Parts: sequence; C-alpha cells; structure tokens
Amino acid sequence: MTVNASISLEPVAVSSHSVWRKLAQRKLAVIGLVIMFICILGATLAPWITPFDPNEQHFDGLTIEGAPLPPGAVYWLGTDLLGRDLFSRLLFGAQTSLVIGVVANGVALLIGTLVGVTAGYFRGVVGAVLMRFTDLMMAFPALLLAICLAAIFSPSLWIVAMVIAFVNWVQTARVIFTQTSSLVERDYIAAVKTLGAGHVRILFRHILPHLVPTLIVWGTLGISTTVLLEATLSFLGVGVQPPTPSWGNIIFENQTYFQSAPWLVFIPGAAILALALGFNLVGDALRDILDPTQQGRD
Amino acid sequence: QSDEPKLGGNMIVTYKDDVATLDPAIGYDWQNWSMIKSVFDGLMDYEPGTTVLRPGLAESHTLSDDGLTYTFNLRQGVKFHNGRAMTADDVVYSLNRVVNPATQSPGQGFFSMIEGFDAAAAGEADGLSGVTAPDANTVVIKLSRPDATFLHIMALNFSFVVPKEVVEAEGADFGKKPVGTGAFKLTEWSLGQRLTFEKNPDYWISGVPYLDSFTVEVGQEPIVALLRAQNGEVDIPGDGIPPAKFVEVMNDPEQAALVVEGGQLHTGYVTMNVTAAPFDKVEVRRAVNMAINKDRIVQVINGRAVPATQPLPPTMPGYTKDYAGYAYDPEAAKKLLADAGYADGFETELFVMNTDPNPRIAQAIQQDLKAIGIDAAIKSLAQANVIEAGGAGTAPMIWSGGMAWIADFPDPANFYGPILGCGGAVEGGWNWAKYCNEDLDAKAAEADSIVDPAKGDERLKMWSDIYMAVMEDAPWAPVFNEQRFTMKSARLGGDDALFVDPVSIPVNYDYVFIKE
Amino acid sequence: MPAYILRRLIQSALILLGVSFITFVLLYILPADPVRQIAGRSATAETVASIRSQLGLDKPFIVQYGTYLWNLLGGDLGRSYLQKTEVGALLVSRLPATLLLMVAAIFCELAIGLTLGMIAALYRGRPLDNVLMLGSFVSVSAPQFVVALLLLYVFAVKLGWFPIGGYGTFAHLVLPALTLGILGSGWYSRIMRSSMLDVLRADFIRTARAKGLNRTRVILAHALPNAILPIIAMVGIDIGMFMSGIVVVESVFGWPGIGQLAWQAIQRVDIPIIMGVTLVSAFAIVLGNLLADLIAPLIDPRIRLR
Amino acid sequence: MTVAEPLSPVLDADRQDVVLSVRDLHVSARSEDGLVPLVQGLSFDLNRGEVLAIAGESGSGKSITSLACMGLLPQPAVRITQGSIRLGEIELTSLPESQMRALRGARIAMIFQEPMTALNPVMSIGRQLIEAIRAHDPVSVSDARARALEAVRAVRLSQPEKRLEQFPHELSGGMRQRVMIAMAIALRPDVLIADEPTTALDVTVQREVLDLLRDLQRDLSTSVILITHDMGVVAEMADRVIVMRKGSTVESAATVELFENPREDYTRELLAAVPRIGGAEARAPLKKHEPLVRIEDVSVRFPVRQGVLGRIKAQVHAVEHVSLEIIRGETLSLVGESGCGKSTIAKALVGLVPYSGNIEVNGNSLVRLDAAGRKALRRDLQIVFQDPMAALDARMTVGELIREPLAIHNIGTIEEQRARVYQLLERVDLSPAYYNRYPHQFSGGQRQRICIARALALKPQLIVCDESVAALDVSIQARILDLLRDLQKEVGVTYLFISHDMAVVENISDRVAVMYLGQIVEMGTREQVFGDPRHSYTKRLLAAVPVPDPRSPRAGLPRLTGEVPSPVWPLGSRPARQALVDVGAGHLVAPESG
Ligand SMILES: Nc1ncnc2c1ncn2[C@@H]1O[C@H](COP(=O)(O)OP(=O)(O)OP(=O)(O)O)[C@@H](O)[C@H]1O
Ligand SMILES: Nc1ncnc2c1ncn2[C@@H]1O[C@H](COP(=O)(O)OP(=O)(O)OP(=O)(O)O)[C@@H](O)[C@H]1O
Ligand SMILES: [Mg+2]
Ligand SMILES: [Mg+2]
Repeated sequence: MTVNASISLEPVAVSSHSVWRKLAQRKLAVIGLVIMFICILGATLAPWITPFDPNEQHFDGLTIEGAPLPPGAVYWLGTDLLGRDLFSRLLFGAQTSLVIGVVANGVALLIGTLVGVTAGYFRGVVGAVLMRFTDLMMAFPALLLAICLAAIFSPSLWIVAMVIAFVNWVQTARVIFTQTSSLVERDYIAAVKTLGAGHVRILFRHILPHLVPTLIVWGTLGISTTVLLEATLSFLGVGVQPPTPSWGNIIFENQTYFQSAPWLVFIPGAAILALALGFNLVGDALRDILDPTQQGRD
Repeated sequence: QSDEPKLGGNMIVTYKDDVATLDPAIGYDWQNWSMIKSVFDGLMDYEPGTTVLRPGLAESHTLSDDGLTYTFNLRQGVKFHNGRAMTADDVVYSLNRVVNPATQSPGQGFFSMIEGFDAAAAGEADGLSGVTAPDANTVVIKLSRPDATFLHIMALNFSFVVPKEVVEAEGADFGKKPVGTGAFKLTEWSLGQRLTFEKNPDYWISGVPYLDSFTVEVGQEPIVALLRAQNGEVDIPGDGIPPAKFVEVMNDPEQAALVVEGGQLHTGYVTMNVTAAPFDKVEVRRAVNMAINKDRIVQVINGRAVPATQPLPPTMPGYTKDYAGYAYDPEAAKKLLADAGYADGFETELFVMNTDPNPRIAQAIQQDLKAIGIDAAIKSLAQANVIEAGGAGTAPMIWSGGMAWIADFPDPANFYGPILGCGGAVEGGWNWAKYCNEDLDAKAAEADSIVDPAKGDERLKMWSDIYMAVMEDAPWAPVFNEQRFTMKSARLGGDDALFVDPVSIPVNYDYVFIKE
Repeated sequence: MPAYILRRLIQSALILLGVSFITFVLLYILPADPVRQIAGRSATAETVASIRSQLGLDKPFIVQYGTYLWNLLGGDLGRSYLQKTEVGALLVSRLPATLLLMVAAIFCELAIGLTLGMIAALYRGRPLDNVLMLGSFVSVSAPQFVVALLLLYVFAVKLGWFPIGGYGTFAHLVLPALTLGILGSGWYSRIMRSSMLDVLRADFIRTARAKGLNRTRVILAHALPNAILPIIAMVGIDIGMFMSGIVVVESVFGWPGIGQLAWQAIQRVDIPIIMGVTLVSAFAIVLGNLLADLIAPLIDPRIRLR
Repeated sequence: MTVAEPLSPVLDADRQDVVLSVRDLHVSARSEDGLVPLVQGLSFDLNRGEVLAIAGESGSGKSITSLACMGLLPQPAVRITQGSIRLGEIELTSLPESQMRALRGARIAMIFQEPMTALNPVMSIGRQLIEAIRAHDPVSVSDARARALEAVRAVRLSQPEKRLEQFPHELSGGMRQRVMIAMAIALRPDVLIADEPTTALDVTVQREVLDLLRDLQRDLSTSVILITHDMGVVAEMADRVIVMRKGSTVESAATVELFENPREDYTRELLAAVPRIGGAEARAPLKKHEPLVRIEDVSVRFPVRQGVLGRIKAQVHAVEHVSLEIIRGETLSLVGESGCGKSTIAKALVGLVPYSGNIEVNGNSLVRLDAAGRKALRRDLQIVFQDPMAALDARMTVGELIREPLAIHNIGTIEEQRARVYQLLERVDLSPAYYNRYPHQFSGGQRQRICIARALALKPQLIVCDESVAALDVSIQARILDLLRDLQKEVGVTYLFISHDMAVVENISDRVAVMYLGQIVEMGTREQVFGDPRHSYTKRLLAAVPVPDPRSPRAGLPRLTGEVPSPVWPLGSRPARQALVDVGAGHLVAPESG
C-alpha cells in the first residue's frame, strides 16, 4: 500500500540497543510500549489475575429480568448478557486478540515476504504472475473475502488467524516487492554479483537483512490491523467461536445493548482501541527510527 | 378494545430485512407471509387472530365420504386487482403452478396428498390430475389419501390464487409486481426502501379492509424502529422489540400498555443426531433434556419465551397440557450418562446460527451440558452452513434458533413430517436429528387420515400420543416456546389478537384500523 | 494515452475476471447448499434435484462458471435464488445508498484529514502537532463498529441531534459518513503531514521563497498541489477499504446499501447476489485505482501514462 | 588554523561600491548536543558588478552562508547567532520576514545547485516566472508574461514561447538551470547568489551555463556570489575568492593573486589537488602489448515498451558496435557525456547486462563459458562504482564486506580470509582496526578505499573504475587516483577507467576512448587524443573543461545549439555506424561529414 511504501530504502545499520534508546526518547512511543506491555502482561497473567472463570455464567450475574449487571464491587466491570464477568473475559479476550494478532500477522508477513521477494528478485514470468495475483487480491473486497472464507472453514481461533493472514498478506507483498525490486537495482547488489555471488547468497545476505526494518514496522502496524480485523469478523459473527472470549465477539454479543448496558460495548471497544493504538504508536516510531530519511520529523 | 372500526388512514410497519418476494408460491419468510396474505387469498382462510379455519375464496366446500374428494364452490364476483373476475381455472392454474418444478416453490411438498402429485412434481405431467374445474365456479380436488391437514393447506400461502395472464406476463418478476384478490394491492415498491399497499375497493369481504393503505419500510434496524415507534413515527416495528430494549419497555407502564403479548407457533429445540454415538443412546438424549436449565435460558432472553416441554407449542391444537417434560435435574442426568457408559462425559459439537441471540443461547446450553460432563464445542455459522450440516447429518447437536420451526399452519401434523418423520431423516432433509420411528410415522399417517371433523379430538389425541412418544425417544431437547411481543402505536385499533395473529405475524393488516 | 487507458481497461477486466473466478470457486466449495434453501423444508429429493438441474448447479464447475461469465457478458448478473429478483436490479436499488455514503465519507475524510494534516505539518513539533498526531493514531486504531456505536450513542441517542439510523435525509447521512470519515481521516492526516513536510523541505519551495512570495502563496500554490499527489493514489486504494468498512457501518446504522445485501446473501448462500456484490466492489476498487491513475497526471505533469 | 585572522585588505577597498556586506557572521544549528556552529566569524564585502567566489570543500558552510544572506536558513534549527549582513543600507539579520520577502528576488536573488529539483514540478515554467515578477511588481499578467519572455530570451533558450508553456520535467538540466537564471535576473537584482550552479551538469553544459552567467553579469552589472568547489570554475569566473573551511574563512584574495600566491597551506593543497590538463606526468610505456580483454562489435540495447500489449516499439541503443582492446597493464579511459553508454560497456564486461557481440578475456570468449567458467572468470574482472556508499551493503561490517569475495569463491579458511582482509585494509591505507565498523561510519574517500580493497581481494587482472572518483572532493580524489596508480605499479592490474572529467582522464590514462551516443568516435593514446584531438566532439569536450588558471585566455567556444540527440530509436532503424579510421600510429577517429 502506498501509505507505507514510502519507507526509505536507505540502508542503515541500527543496533537493537540504540533502537530501544531512541524509542524511549519518544513520548508517544513510550505510551505505545506501556499499552503493549499492559496488554501482553494482562493476557499472559490472565489465568492468575482474573477473579472468575471467563466462561462461567454466574447465577447472580443477571438481574431477575435477565439484564446484565453494571460495573460494581463483585463484578468489577460488570457482567455480560449471560452473567459472565466482563473483566475476566476482557483479560482472556486479550489472549485471543494477541494470539491472532501475532499468528495471523506473522503468517501474513511470511506470505507477503515470500511473494514480494520472489516477484521482486526473480521478476520474469513468475514475478509477473505473482504480482498480478497480488493486484487481484487487492481488488478483492477484503472483508467479503474474509467472511466467505470464514463461512467455508468453520471458524476457530486458528482458522480465523489463517483467514486474516490470507487477507492481509497482500499489502506486505506489495511493499516488499517494491522494496526488493529497488534493492535489486542497487549498486551493491551489482557489486556482489560481479564478485560471483549466487542467488541464495544475494537473497539471504544482501536483500533480506535490508527488509528487516520494513518487516518490523509492518509487523507492529500489522498487528493492530489484524486485531481490528479479528474484532470486525467477530463483530459480524464469523470470528472466534464462543465462548472463547475475544474483544470483537464480546462486542458482537452485546452490541444491541449499547444503550442499556453501554459498558459491554465501550469497555472492550476501548480495549481494542488501546491495543491497536499501542502497536500503531510503536510501529510508527520504529518506522521513523529505522528510516533515516524520516528522521527529525516528529 | 371493542371500539367500532374506523375507516381510512395509513399505517407504517418497519422491517430490517428487505422483503424478498410477494409471489405466494415462493415467499417463505414469516415477514412476507403477512403481506402475501393481504394481497392474495386462498380457498380457505382463518378467523382473524385465531387458528380457526373459515371459508375463503370458496364459499363452501363438501367432502366425499371416503374423505378423498373435496368440492369447492367459489365465491361469485371476486375480482383480481387488475379487474378480471377470478374463476375456477385460476385456482387450478395456481395449484398446478406451485407444484410445477419450474416454479421452484418451497411449498411444493405440502401438496403431496393431491392426486397426481408425483407426476406433476417430477414435471412429467402437465398439472395435478386431481385438480379439476368442472365449471367456472367449482373446483374439485381429489386426494390420493385422506388428509386432515388438507384444508389448512388450502389456507396456506402456497395455494393462494394468482391470475395466470399476469404471472405469465411478468414471469420471474411476478413476486415484485403481485396481482391477487386480496384486501390490499401493492402500489409501490422501491427496492430496499418501502412498499406501499393500498386498499382494494372491490374486496369481496365488504367493509374490509379498514385502512386506506399501509406502508412497509424496510432496512430499519429493530432498535431504530422501536425508537421511531416511541416517537410515534412508526405504528408497528415489525421485527418486534429488540432484546436490548425489552426490559426497558416492559418496565415502563406507559409503553408496556402498547405491547401485546401472545403465543407463537414456535418451538426452539436442540436436535441430537440419533444415528451416531453418543446420541444413539436414548439415555444420553434424555440426559441432555434434563441437563438444560430452561428457566435460565428464558431469563437470558429476558423472559420473552416460556420453557418448552414438548415439540408442540402450547397454542397448537394437540398440545399435551398435563405433560411436564423432562425436569431440570443435572444429578439424574449425570446418572443417566453413566448408565449409558459416559460417566466421564464426552466431547461433541453444538451448531448454531450466528445471529444474536442464538450464539448466546447456545453458550447457556453449553454451560449446562458442561455441568453433566458433556463438552460441546460451539460452531456458530451462517444459517446456510448450519442447515447444510444438519441436512448432511454431520452436526451432532443443533440449536434450532433462527432457523427453527414456526408452524406453517396451525395443525400438530406440521411439527412432524419433515422434521421428525422418516421422510426428513434423509441426506439433505430437515430432520436434523435423523430420527426415524416407523411406528410413529404409521401412526401419524393414520391420524392424518381422520378427516371427519367430528373426530377431530380423537385425531388430536393421537397426535398428542405421537409427540409423547417422541419425547420418550428424546431426539430433541425442546427448550422454549417464543412468545410474540408486538408493540403498536396508541392510535392503532383492533382486537389485541390481531397483533399476535398466529398465522399472520406480526399483524393482520386487513382488520386493524386507526382510531382517531 | 488512449493505448494506456485501453491497456488499463483490459487489465481491469482481467482482474475482475480473476475476482469472479475466485469468488465462484469459494462459493462452489462452500459447505452449504443453495438448493436446500430454495426448496424449503418440505421438499422431496426429486424436487431438490429438479431445482438443482434447473439452476444448472448439477453441472461441472467449469460449465457453471462459463455460463455465468457468458451471461455476464450479456450484462446479466443472474437472478437471486431466494428473492427471484434480478441481481442487477437489486444492486441498482442498493448502490445509490452505498455510493452516497461513500462519496460523503470520502469527502469527510479528505476535508478532515487534509486540513488537519496540513495544520500539523505547519505546526510541526509544537503541541498542536502532537495532539493532532495522537488523534490521528487514535482514529486509525479505532474499530469501526465501536466508533459507529459511540457516535450513535452520543449524537443520536443522548443528544438526539441525528436520527438513530435509516436512510433518506441528509441528517441520516451525517453519522455514518462521519464514522467512516473520522476513521479514514487519520491516515490522510498522517500522509498529508509527512507529504507536506517533504514538500516544504523541497528545493522548489526554497526557490519560491527566494522569489519573495508570501507564505500563504508558497503553501497554497506550491506546497499544496505537490503534497496532494500521494493522496490521490491513496483515495484510489481507499475505495477498497470502504467496501469493507461499509458492511459494518451499514449494519450498525441500518443503511440500506450493498453491504447489508451482501451480508444477507452470505447467510443464505444466495450465490448470484454474492457474486454480484463482489464484482461490484471489485469494480469499484479497480475503477477507483484507474481514476486515481488518470487524475494524477492532470495534477502532476511528470507522470506520463505508459 | 586561526580563525580570527585579520581581514584581507581587499575588504576595505572601495567601500562606497559595496552592495552586500557581511560582518562577523556566526550561524549555528541546534542539535541534540546543543548548538553546533556551522559558520563562524565570516566577513566579506561584495562590490557592485563583481563576481565573488566562495570556494571550499563539501560541508564547509558555503550554502549556509548564502542561505543566511537570503534569510532562508532552515528555521528554527539553524539561525544566525551573531554578526550582520547588510544589503546596501538595510540590515538583513534583524529584518522582519515581510520586509525581507520584498527584497528577496527583487534585490537579492539566488540560483540553486540542483536544477532538477529547484523548480516546482507541477507548475509551468511561465507561471513560475510570472509569479516571481508579480510578487514584486504589480503588473498585469500579460505584462509579466512579456517580461518573462524577455528573460527567457535573455538566457538564450530556444523557442522561448514554447518554453513558457512547458513543465520543468520537459527540459534538460541545462535548460532548467537557464530557467532558474532567467527567474533570478528577471527583476534585475543587485545581488545574485549562485550556489554551485553547474555542479550537477555535464562539462559541455556547464560551459554553456558559465558563459551565460558571465555575459549576463557583464551586461546587467549584477554582483554575483558564485559558490563552487571547482577551482577551474573559480579561475574562469571570479574576480575575488574566499576560501572556506569548516565554517570559517581560510583565505580571501583576488583570484589571480590567490592562484599565483596562495598564502595558506590549505589553499595550496586545494590548488595542488586540482587536476589540470597537460599537467600529468609522463607514464612509462607498456612492456608488451598483450591484450587482456577484447571487446568485439559489442552492442547493448534496452527495449522501450509501449502500446496496449506493451510490445517493444523502440530501443535504447546504449552501446552500438563497440570494439576495443584493453592491453594488460594499461589504463584505458572511456570518456563522454552522461548517457553515452560508458557504464553500459562496463556492465556488459562484468556480466551485469546482456549484450550482443563478443567479449574475450585472456582469449576466452565469455559467451562460450558455462556457469562455473564464468564464475571463475568473474574473479579476473572487478568493478568499482561511482558511489561507494551505494556499492557497499550497509548492513555488513567493513571486514565482512571485503571478506565476502573470498567467501564466495571459497578461498582459504576463515582465518586466512581474515588475515587477507587485514592485509588489504592496510594496502588501501585503512587501519585494520576498522574491521568491525560499518560503512556509514566512514567518509566518502575511505569508503571508496573499501570498495577498492574488496575489488582487490580476488587479485583481479582488470578493475573497471566507473566514475570511481567523481563523487569525491578534489583533494580526496587526488589521493584515490594516487592509490590506483600505486596499485598498478605494484601488482600490475589493468584499469578500464570511466570518467567524464577530462582532466582526471588525462592524469591517469595510457589510452583514451571517446564515446558519443553509444559509439566510440575517437580512440588513441593519451598524447594522441589530448594533443591532437581530431573529432569535433573530442575537441568540444576538451574546450569545455574549465582551466584552473585565471590568466589563461577564456576560449570562445562555438556555442552549441539544440540538445544532445537521443539514443532511442524506433524498432528497425538504428544510428549510422561510425567506422573508425586510423589516422596514424593507432589513433582511430570516426570520420565526420561536413
Ligand atoms: N539544516 C541543517 N541543520 C543542521 N546542520 C546543517 C543543516 N544544513 C547544513 N548543515 C551543516 O552545515 C554544514 C555546512 O553545510 P553547507 O551546506 O553550507 O556546506 P557546503 O559548503 O555548501 O557543502 P557542499 O559543497 O556539499 O554543498 C555541514 O556540516 C552541514 O552538515
Ligand atoms: N536498464 C536500462 N534500461 C533502459 N535504458 C538504459 C538502462 N541502462 C541504461 N540505459 C540507457 O542507456 C544509455 C547509456 O547509459 P549509461 O549508464 O551507460 O551512460 P553513462 O555514459 O554511464 O552515463 P553517466 O555518465 O550518466 O553515468 C542512457 O541513455 C541510459 O538512459
Ligand atoms: Mg552546498
Ligand atoms: Mg555511468
């Protein structure tokens, strides 16, 4: 996508140490890191810190009329329409979101890189075919595709992750393709070619390392996209299967109650926003740090 | 509310989904059924707001002694909306049309008792040999077997009378430009937005309808519709009161006064595939019946239903009043499981359609099952996928909500055939439990062959017995019977029963009126 | 130029062909049978078989697809299985709503995004810039349905300024368009800001200043047209995003567009409708990109169409 | 070096005629480590009608100074911390922006280095000119247009009316620079600052632009500040020179005086490093004439695709039927303007582009070899590119970079390879301690040494230097050339040296081939080509080189009209083939008609 295609190709060697230092200097990035950290911590510690089983439908979790309870002393963030503890579901939902975010995004990056690098490096018929296929996937209404796929393979956590990956690799492939084809044109590649280096060496020693910053940036930014997409799929009822909590399906189950029980919609909504925001902030900061031509912008 | 009906005025009804088609041979959503009922008529009809049959386009009918030949005398002077007089040929044409495979009518199967059905349905014959019109005012229908539900079938949308020349002129678009004999005629249809129906001044029941017109607005979320109703912009939110607003509405006396509650010919149930382990064991199926806390589920859906004890809903003739059903008893359920050899429980799958509140109900059931050791993974899928899995027999358990059985006509037989009988227990059939009890099938056939109205009670008793036997075998776990809650604007008049008309949901347009 | 357009049109047609093929494959392997839905609950096996053969669904995949394409060439998108209405007519009835929403949303996006992005660039490094950029991050991170519900809650339910949903008047349009607009504006403001910063640093801006032009003129006449360039391609791509976003927004606001149509059709495997909606969306995406590519050289004479 | 040196007496002369006066100017940049001084205590006066050159190596603060005069310092990071700049009687440093704006363009104008980017790409030339005029004179658009046209004529652009309608990308670099000049002089400013106006241009184009500037300056009696690092340009153009280094003045003198009596060491160094034609030492004749590489009838064409199906409609005839031999141990130079196909020949030689024709190395034809054979042959042919930063993988350490060829060809154990890398580093005058550093931690000259070390790693017989010194400052350039010469003496490596700088070529070559539009138009020994140029193109190239001697007569060059022809030919047609004729002693020249 053009949005991020502007990542410069200027090669830089930045040690991870200095990346952390530079991240720490940016206010927004620190906010992002803190949010990420809280989410990851919450998700990993969920089994120990949640007050209740996220799937337990408490008898006293509903009013007599079957209405959910607002936030209170027992159920800190209130209960949902089945009388389950929202706080516990939220923390376990973070697990889902993160797993999907990491797995789906990882697979998408992998496919995208494979396609982009192959097409960008080898060009020719294979490259043309791959890129035309990528164009085609770009033209596919992503959500529609995801819904169709989710309907075909009955959704589970992993299927949803794969569906999202399958929808999301396209942008990565585009960016990696652009970047690879420009790298291939560069003098230093010509230089190693004249030294007699073969494809494998050029690809693994001289091209892939240069794609790493892009991949890191896309990795972080992509996580927010995938988390949002998972939420949207769940919101449309084709996401992770109940009762596994995911932030999206919590909202899906409760959306019509946004008036009578707003906490059921807006608390998980805020959580999704925060997580995506965290990854976006960090990703964007990384983009600046790893990309020297962007330096001094923010 | 026994005010005198007033004439005139326009009523606005809203729906979320687009109205699919008004072709009576094709429409099969509860939403378009009520409209089709106002645009078309059949030989038979129901007393407004009840399940009691009354004559429709046929002024009277007689039944031969063998119970196989019905002779309908048509009403004189009934005109289609295009001004042409309706004749017996139209009735014949309409019945032939619905059975003709080219029509692709989902109602075709209802007419299987008519003589010549097989040939007509296969497209081998030109029409039903059993349906003839000896003269312009008489229709004779011969059956291949006596069938007590036949008159209900004649009151069913699928047998409504359509004018041949219009159907042939419009072809597939007839559903968008319907012409019938009904109380209202469609005057405007802007796809995705609204339909306007205007009073048919020549309607054969004089004085009816009361309204000048009614408008159906589509594409409106139930919540929006309700808020608009509260604002007085809408007379009836057709999709009912959204769950999210239900408690609020019912707790407000002023609004609650506008809500009419009534039974619905609906049952929500869980099917269990009896052909495969572990549900091939009756103990397991009974255990499931005992494990489900129906009260809790009813609470979860805000008390908009009543716990069900049997397949039939309470308002259906033949309902067994003194049957308590399986009581909620997890301990006993566990024991049953242990008896069946599943002391440690088992894993299975519970299919459910992915629109609210169905996944929620499924989760409540899932928790109940878990309590007795059954670990049911939920498969929340699009309607079509669930139906497919059910038909293919690959779904061990299905929660029927969203696709569930709302009766086509108010007769106990309607809850049996395709969903509990052997006929439906085939690949692709709607009997998702794949339950096939030949004895019961025979009994059902026997009951339906009792056509003498005087023996009606006897017949109902037989049906009651059949359903009791079904409960014994427990291929289903009936969970609840949905109640119908219709909100209407204060200016609407007419008997409450009209707003929860069991055969014309959500409202019988022909008989309501505007008070001021 | 005509050769270019022709080539692009051929390419677009090929892409649409590809999209139609993939969709057809997906629907073919979908574990759901449209015929069951059509035939109804009481249908016999014979009826089902008969309907299947009438619809040609018993034919081999390739024949079915070929027939579909052939009809498509004649402008026939088929008839809905369940509604029996022509898909073309259904789409035509739904498209105006979607297009209206899309145009309004893109307008919102651009109006909000470009203005804020430009302000941020001009106030670069100052608190206002930071606030705007954080805002843009929040907007790109917010899930559509949450924003939609939030706007609905605040402006329609609590404040009652706008109708709660539906379609018809300008007031109905505001919230859905705003939802999409707010979400998209984040991207635009970020791109606009960085594009603007790039341009402001460009040599020709220095030239313009060296000529003694005043600041307003430098920004509006020199910086803005150049900064807009990356945005054009963005809008083209954005149309694709919209097609997805619209499903959600239409469902929340009860907007009678093709998103709703698609959703209902997927529930019931009404294949002709799904195909139609997919093709229309893909067409919109392809067309959007094509337009962007055709408009860009009007603004930027360097871009030659090749 | 002393900063606060007493100012040269030149400054105090003719006070009444001073148009621009800079006194004790300090410019600093804000950075993470506080204020960094960029210009320190700079003072100079610019007299009416004079050309003042500011010379100095890259980064010495030349551009910053000029921007300070224009009030265009990149705010807020860079600003004037001290000193004054007076334009006539107006103090510029404290002038509010609105008043400064009125002066800019009208009384003090500027031309920037990069003609490619200095014009707004989306605005027509005419609008940009008219806008400049109307910003200062409230004349009507048509009047402004008339004046713009006049200015365009004044800079001798062909078809002036058409030019006004064109967009910058439709003009060549030289034409754009003329537009910039036209824009600058349209309002007849008192002061014109030209910041490296010709650095980005080819020699022949540079010549035209310099001539133009001088004519204009004479006709309009504008005062010009000419910023350049090319001492040849200084010698040709300037009346006085200021030499800057690290933000302060090193020396300031009249041009002739500076060239003849440089007072500071740095100035001397700078002058010494300037390559001069005719200044080269004689080279030892080659021992034996054994061809190492034979290029026979080599052509390289690139397809130009057009039309609906993207069919090939035309071809770039980058190299057309070139035949030449490179003799073992010699340096053969390839000269010619940008785009004439020099690099393409080099790439064909090292196997980076496909070609037709035959290339033999040591008598082995490249085409006939299998993959392994070609890989082995690669070892004998190495290339050093123009931009050393681009040619080094920035993610590898210097040591790894140099070791890589050894690793590719599996030469020795890792320890042995390391040892060899240390040797090579030393050989190119780099400390072995640099092994673990990354390329970006080096200066341009050091990076080029790394490239050379890497090329040497495989002990090649031929090294292709494709503009290997073009990007470097003169002094660094001189040192790299020395290194190359030394290597040749020591290991007897052969060079194919590609350059557009005639002076450099004269310094290093044994033989020279002149290329024009993909073909060789003249080839011979250095003495033959430089001493007795026969082809008109060769003559033009030679005449275009600025002579770093202020006293040498400024040759009146026949002014060129039109643009360089394009190497793109539609499919089926091709440029006429230039058959080389021996005019004596192996001096080959393409005959010219008329
Ligand atoms: N915006 C800036 N911020 C900070 N430092 C700058 C900025 N612009 C230039 N510098 C620094 O100021 C110094 C002088 O730069 P300047 O551009 O004047 O050099 P120059 O003599 O023109 O060199 P060149 O011949 O390469 O153009 C350099 O060290 C440069 O890094
Ligand atoms: N890959 C390519 N595709 C198309 N045309 C090319 C390609 N590479 C070079 N050319 C064209 O071939 C011609 C010769 O290019 P080449 O790089 O050899 O010139 P050069 O003499 O090295 O110029 P310079 O001094 O600018 O480096 C030019 O017109 C150039 O545009
Ligand atoms: Mg400079
Ligand atoms: Mg070159």
